[in-house]
Amino acid sequence: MSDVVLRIQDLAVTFATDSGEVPAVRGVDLEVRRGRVVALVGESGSGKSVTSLSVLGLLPTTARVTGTVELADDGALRDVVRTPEDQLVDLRGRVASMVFQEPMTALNPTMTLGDQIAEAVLNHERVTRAAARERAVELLRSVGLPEPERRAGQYPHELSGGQRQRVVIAIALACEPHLIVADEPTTALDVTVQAGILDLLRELVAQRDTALLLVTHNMGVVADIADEVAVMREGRIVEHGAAEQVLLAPEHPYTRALLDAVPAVPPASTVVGTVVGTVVGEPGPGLPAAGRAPDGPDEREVVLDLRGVSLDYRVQGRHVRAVEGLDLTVRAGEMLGLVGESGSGKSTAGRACLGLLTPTEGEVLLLGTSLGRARGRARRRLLADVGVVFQDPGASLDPRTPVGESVAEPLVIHGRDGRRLSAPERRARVRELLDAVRLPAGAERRYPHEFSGGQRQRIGLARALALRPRLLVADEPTSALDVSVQAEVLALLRDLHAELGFGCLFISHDLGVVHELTDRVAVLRAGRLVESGPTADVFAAPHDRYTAELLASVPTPDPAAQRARRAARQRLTAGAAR
Amino acid sequence: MTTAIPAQSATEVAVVPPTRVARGGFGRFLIRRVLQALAVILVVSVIVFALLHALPGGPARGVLGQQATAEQIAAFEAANGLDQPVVLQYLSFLGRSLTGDLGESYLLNQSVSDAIALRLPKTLLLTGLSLVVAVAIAVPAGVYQAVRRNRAVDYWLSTLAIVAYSTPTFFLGMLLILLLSQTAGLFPAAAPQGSGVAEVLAQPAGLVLPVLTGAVPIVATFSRYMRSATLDNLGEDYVRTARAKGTVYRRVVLRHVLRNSLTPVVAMLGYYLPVMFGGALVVEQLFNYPGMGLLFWSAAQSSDFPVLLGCVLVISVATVVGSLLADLVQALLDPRTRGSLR
Amino acid sequence: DESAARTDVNYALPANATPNWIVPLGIAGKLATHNSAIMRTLWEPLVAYDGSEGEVGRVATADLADEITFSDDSRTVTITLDDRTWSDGEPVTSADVAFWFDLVKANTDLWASYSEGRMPDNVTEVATPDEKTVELTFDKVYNPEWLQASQLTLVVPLPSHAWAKAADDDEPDPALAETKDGARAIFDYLVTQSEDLGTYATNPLWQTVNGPYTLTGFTDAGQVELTRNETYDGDDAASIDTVNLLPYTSTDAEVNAVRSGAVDYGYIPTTGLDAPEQYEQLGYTVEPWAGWSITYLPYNFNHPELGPVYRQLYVRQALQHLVDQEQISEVIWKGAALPGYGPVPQNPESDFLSAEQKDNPYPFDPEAATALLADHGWTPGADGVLECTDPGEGDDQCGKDVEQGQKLAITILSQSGSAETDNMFAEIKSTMEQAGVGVTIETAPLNTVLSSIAPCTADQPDCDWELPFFGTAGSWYFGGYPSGERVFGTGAASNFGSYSDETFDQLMHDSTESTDPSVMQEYSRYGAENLPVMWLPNPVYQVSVIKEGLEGTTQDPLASFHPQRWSWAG
Amino acid sequence: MTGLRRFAANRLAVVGAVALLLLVLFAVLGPLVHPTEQVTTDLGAANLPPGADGHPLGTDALGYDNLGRLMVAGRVSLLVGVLAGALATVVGTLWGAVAGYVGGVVDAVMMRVVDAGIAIPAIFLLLVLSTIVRPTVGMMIVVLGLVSWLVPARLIRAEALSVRTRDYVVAARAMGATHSRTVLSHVIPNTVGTVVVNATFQVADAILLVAYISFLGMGVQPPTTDWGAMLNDGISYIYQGAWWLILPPGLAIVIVVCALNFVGDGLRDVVDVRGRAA
Ligand SMILES: Nc1ncnc2c1ncn2[C@@H]1O[C@H](COP(=O)(O)OP(=O)(O)OP(=O)(O)O)[C@@H](O)[C@H]1O
Ligand SMILES: Nc1ncnc2c1ncn2[C@@H]1O[C@H](COP(=O)(O)OP(=O)(O)OP(=O)(O)O)[C@@H](O)[C@H]1O
Ligand SMILES: [Mg+2]
Ligand SMILES: [Mg+2]
Ligand code: NI
Repeated sequence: MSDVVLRIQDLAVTFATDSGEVPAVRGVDLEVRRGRVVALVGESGSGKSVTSLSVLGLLPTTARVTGTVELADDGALRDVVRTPEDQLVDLRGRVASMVFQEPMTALNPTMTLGDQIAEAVLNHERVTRAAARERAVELLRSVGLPEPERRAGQYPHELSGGQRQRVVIAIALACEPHLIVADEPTTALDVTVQAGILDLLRELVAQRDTALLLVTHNMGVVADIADEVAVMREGRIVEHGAAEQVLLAPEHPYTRALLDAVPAVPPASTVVGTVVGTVVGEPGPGLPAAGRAPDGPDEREVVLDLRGVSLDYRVQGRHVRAVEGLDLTVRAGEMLGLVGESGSGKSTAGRACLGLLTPTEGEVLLLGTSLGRARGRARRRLLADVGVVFQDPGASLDPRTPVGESVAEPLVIHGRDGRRLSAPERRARVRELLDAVRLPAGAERRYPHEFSGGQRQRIGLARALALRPRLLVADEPTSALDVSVQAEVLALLRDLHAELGFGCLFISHDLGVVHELTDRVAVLRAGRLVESGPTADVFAAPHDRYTAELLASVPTPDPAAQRARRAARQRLTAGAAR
Repeated sequence: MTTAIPAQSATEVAVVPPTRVARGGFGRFLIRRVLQALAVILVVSVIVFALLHALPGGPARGVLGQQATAEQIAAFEAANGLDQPVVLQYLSFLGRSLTGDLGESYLLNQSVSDAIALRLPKTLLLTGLSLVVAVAIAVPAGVYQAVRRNRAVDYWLSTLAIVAYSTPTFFLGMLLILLLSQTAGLFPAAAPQGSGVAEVLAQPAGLVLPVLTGAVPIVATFSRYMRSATLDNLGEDYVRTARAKGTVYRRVVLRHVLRNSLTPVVAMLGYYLPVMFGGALVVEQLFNYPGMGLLFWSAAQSSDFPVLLGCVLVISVATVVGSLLADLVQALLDPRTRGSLR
Repeated sequence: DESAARTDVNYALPANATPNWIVPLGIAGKLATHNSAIMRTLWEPLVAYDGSEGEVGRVATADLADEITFSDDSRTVTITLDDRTWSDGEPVTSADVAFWFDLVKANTDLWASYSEGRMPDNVTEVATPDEKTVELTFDKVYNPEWLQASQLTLVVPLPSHAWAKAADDDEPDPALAETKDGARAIFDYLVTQSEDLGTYATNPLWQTVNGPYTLTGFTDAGQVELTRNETYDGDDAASIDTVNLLPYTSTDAEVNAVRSGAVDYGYIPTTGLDAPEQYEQLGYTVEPWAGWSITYLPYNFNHPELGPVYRQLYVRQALQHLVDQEQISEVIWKGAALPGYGPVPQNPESDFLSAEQKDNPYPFDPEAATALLADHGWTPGADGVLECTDPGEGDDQCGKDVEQGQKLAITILSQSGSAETDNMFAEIKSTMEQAGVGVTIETAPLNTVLSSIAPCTADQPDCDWELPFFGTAGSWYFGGYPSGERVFGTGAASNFGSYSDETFDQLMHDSTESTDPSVMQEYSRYGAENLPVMWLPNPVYQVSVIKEGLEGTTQDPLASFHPQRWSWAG
Repeated sequence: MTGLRRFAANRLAVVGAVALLLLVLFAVLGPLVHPTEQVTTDLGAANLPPGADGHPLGTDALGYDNLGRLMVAGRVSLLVGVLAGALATVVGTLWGAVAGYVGGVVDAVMMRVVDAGIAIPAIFLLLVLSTIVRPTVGMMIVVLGLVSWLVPARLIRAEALSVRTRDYVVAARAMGATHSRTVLSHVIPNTVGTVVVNATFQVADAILLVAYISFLGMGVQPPTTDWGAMLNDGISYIYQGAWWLILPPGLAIVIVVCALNFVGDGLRDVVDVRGRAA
């Protein structure tokens, strides 16, 4: 018996849409063998998801599929493309199963977890309901959920994202399939949670000798787990080989470009600084001051100063604290990175700096003036010196306004140097800005939906810079972008920063990006500042275990280095457990 | 995407989905929702009070009737403090309404609350039956359409639903009477008479046409809600998960999608209540069914204001309470809120 | 034949006529014919006067009086009673008659049939020489026919032995009624009980009857069930066991019921007269039910602006010339209304009708109308509506009190709910506007119309109505003797438009006191020529459909129904 | 795809638009092609069957040509429908946009008012109102508009609430834009789609409501008429097989309401495309 569990040959998928046929996959060949982990990487839209969906015959009805996708079933190879739906049902879950990206929505909200897992068992095995439920509990235990009996009776909303993803994996494992297809199983999760899920997948695959086809765009994840890598581009596989080889010695220029765009990850430190615990506030006493002027006090103007800021949200009449006693300063020309897990309050803090939220306690000083005390015109004048870039480049531009007008909006609101601009002046300035972010002529008359994600983010940047702000608040400006696009945008940001010298609050959960870009970093956890200081110092020698864990959880695209990091992280968590 | 299939209809737009229970916990949700309902009832009472004052001759004539003499009116105004400031008048009106004193019908020799109490059950019976029939048709139809979306069946059913929606109830009722009663002689054209629900139920044949007429517009509306709710759910990720574990499509639809699509539609029913009462008015008039709609209609024919305003008040309160209940039921059906009850 | 086996009849009450009164002492707003028809099946009147036998006259079988003897000087009348018992076995006595007089005399402010100087004011003494004899003495000499048809018919002997109390738990005491306070308390008690619709079929008060039926069912929706009175010992016994009176809120609903066979005796819209076959095929006979009535539009002679205009006879003549009664009757009412030109009902013809009224002094003639108005100083204004351009009292001028620039634009306030009525006024509006008379038509429910047209004077605030219409089923039904003192007499309660004419008053006065038919004819002529109101076609009470086999359904021109006469053939 | 092409791709929407256009032409220009007397009655020519005497659809009880009557009735139905719909849309949009944008207590109070209005069935309110005011065409427009603005208000408010939290609105606020600027240049333009789509449904519903009022006998006064009133007048002829008095106005109502619904659905397709990648 051959140990091939999946063989894709000359797969092509085309979608019928309003605007005609859209080719998504244009001839893919791929083999996955028992016990192997094959990673499918590539940029957004390259056809990774379509390929993975075709393995289980789950493509929408608008897809036209040619070629063969064969799954090994008891020695025989069954071609999914030509198998009718009623027989496919028998293959799904038993021969091959699937894990999807969004753990928050992948589970039926009105069905207990136990039932959802048991259903997978009952779909393929003649067992009693009770037996199936027992199996469900077993499975929950095996994916590392504590108290599996209790969990089985719970509903998805009672679990965290990482826990839900574990349940989804349990469902995928229910009938011990030969192959698990996982489409970006960790992308929606925090790095620390991601690391846990990857560990789980690695163990399960090893234990059960199951094959794993892992779709991802994260080279670090690949290095962490994959045996083989297939690189996709525009519907084709451009390079395929052993992970070490592809990652360390890529042959195809596209692969090289991809890898180059990955920001360098800070080294993982297993050593937690001398003080184990939290250090709140400004850099610790024993550390040198941050920034370009390591020697002597920093004389640059403070553009943003948060003093003991606490922020509350009103949820159903109750106050929920999102940020607690936060102190931050950003000086002119400085880039401060704000990192932390999802929900730690990064964006909330950013909103306070923009005057969108009023602190419950403490004060926000913009250019030395309290934002809270400024009213009306004075407040707006203050805000004229702040630019903002949001995460979702699509959502932050008014879909009904041509981008030229969007970029010109700050000019219309504030004028320039205290006077209104005439229309031609404004047009000239818009052109200048669009040139600066390298957008082609004529772009100003087009609408946001006519641009790509990266282009839109550059438009957002142009708008943020229209008034030559002294402070730029950027909330995850690149996290929705592909690595290569991200690299472009970051490079642009760096250039503009160097040229214009604004202070920048750079919010991100990507430690690599923060590491590359920022001068100083502040680490948030559950709304509290746990650590801050010069980026290099903090990353090299974190004082707080949380920071260290965060750092160790970031996968690096070098397989050997990644193994080392993993070990370091495991030591850390083990230490924490002790 | 461009298909000839209308994704939603006028009626769908007409109703904005009910508030979702936020994570604040069920208790809070309950309190907030009840307070909200009370506020709405308060506003309704203000509107009714305003209408009472807008009557030619003011509330005195409205309550005493057109035949009242000037002396009677003066006496009434003095007795009921109509010479007092409007706010005080409103408060006493509110107090009276709260104790169930909606005034006297001058046509029926009955207190308005008695008149309504006698007829409301029958209207509830008629609307209830129409609703049951309608839901029994609309839910499967909507699900079926969603599963067969963009096929010919879907197309025709959707078109049919719009046509049904666009046909005035009275026109539809007339056509039904003409076809099923007069021409085919299958069912009587008049609804069962009688004072009690039991008597009405004893003549089921007479209920067929009124129930059918009342049900058609509900089917038209709710099959479309159901279709779009099902479509939304079919697009959810959990459906993909269920399919990926090898669940038969039929079961995916019936076990997973149906339930999740049904809950919002159930809540929508609450918001649809006023429309159903409006429909009942026409149906009762057409089939001479002795319910609240007919009471209202004859009161309008004879300017029996106490009855008119009493009906408006009662129906509005019923509607508010109905949508409150629908919201609560929906919240209870949803494990996401039920969880916070524990 | 299935009808042979039947012992019940379903009778459709007029649209929107929900029975809401039971005690045979009418108060305002409760006088509807269907209410009194139901009462009459439960309590026989002292003198029955109706058209149940084809022509309007006394129906001795249906009343409690045996002999009615007027004294030679016509001042007193002696009535002997039939030998009858109440349903509880007690005899019907002269005390029961006196009881009625006691109650009504003490409550003239509430009793709705009251008209000053008439019953009971005109009765100076009620004597009861024995159990079965009543002697009434009048304040002056009256036309006995009028007395019998319009006054004695109002008297309904009531069961004093059961009703003479002021609270549920009281022991009945006929003596109580003899004091004014007592009579008021009893009246008040009976009225309160009668207001409680829910107890009609159960309240013991209403179980004490002497008529051919008892009331055994009454739903809140107004559906009434009458059951044959087993203890009835009069000459008018019922043949049908159960009579169901069904209320309908619209003609359409009623017609649907007729067509499905749920109604044995119902009605159809006048349009049905176009094709009676369709009902005949369903086993019905179609019979228009003509009423002993007249139909008209009162002019409000006291309207602040138009009152002076309406007071001009030539204006009323011109307007009357513009009403095409023949066409309206024939086309719009499909023959279910007959032209009426004066104050005496024209159908069936009677001795009371004058040749002048019969010949229509003001036939449809727009040119005559235009000429009349033009001759009196009315010329069309910019908007085509006539304006008075020659005020003054001369023969060729607008007339007394009509001001320069006054427009001839009238407003008709019509009762809503009838297609025929709507169409009639649409037609009148159209013809009048062609002649330069502006017409606005407003509609309102009948109740609203009736309650907004109280007789008034120009300086009163609510006197701005002009021409109200409440005659979709006839404006005024006569009790028998068609004298018009209650409608046209100066100051009469139902003389809404405040018409006042000495000659006419005198004629009406004479007609109630004299037995000479020429007096009525003179009255008929004068009313036709002087137009106290605008005469309109007189619609039938309804177009009835009656199941074949249902007999004894002679339709009473007084618009009452007498189920005790009905029977199934075979 | 452009909006027009997207609309054109929805076949029913095109059918609806064409039907609507034809009906409007029929009502507005029809009398030029088929001139009839619609003010003065002619009892001599009443109740004629179709085809008689140059009356393609016969005449009614007053001798009005039925086809011509259908045209003038259409003018009233359409006029009242469109104006009442427009009034409801304007009032509702303003109310909803203010409530949604301002939020907080203002929103809560404003929305309770809307909830209360919605809880009172429109027909009930209309019947009460029509016993108070005289039903002229103008009055009808105002009254219908005033009972129909609630639904658009809710919709626009929901829309405004969500638009308010979009990043581009947040960005504008962060830039220091004033409230009025934010509402006028971002919030309202981004709810326009909903407004326009809803307006078509609003008109359709208003036309239905006009018909209901007339059916319940509280409509406009003759010789003015609308399709609902014609239908109501025709009902008594239902058993005489006088289909020409019943079906034409009945179908006219059904067709115009359907057409508006179809057009609304088509517009929704057009509106939806914005903001989405082409
Ligand atoms: N249902 C569909 N209809 C039409 N086009 C589709 C459909 N699904 C995918 N496509 C197109 O197919 C191409 C490949 O999409 P696919 O989802 O496989 O990309 P991906 O590599 O998974 O990207 P990402 O990293 O963003 O998930 C894209 O151009 C996409 O627009
Ligand atoms: N509008 C809101 N209303 C109520 N709570 C909110 C709101 N926005 C955020 N929160 C809560 O405040 C906390 C901090 O959220 P915030 O968005 O600042 O996190 P974050 O660090 O930016 O996370 P992410 O990396 O996921 O963007 C979270 O617990 C979140 O649930
Ligand atoms: Mg993908
Ligand atoms: Mg965030
Ligand atoms: Ni397209």
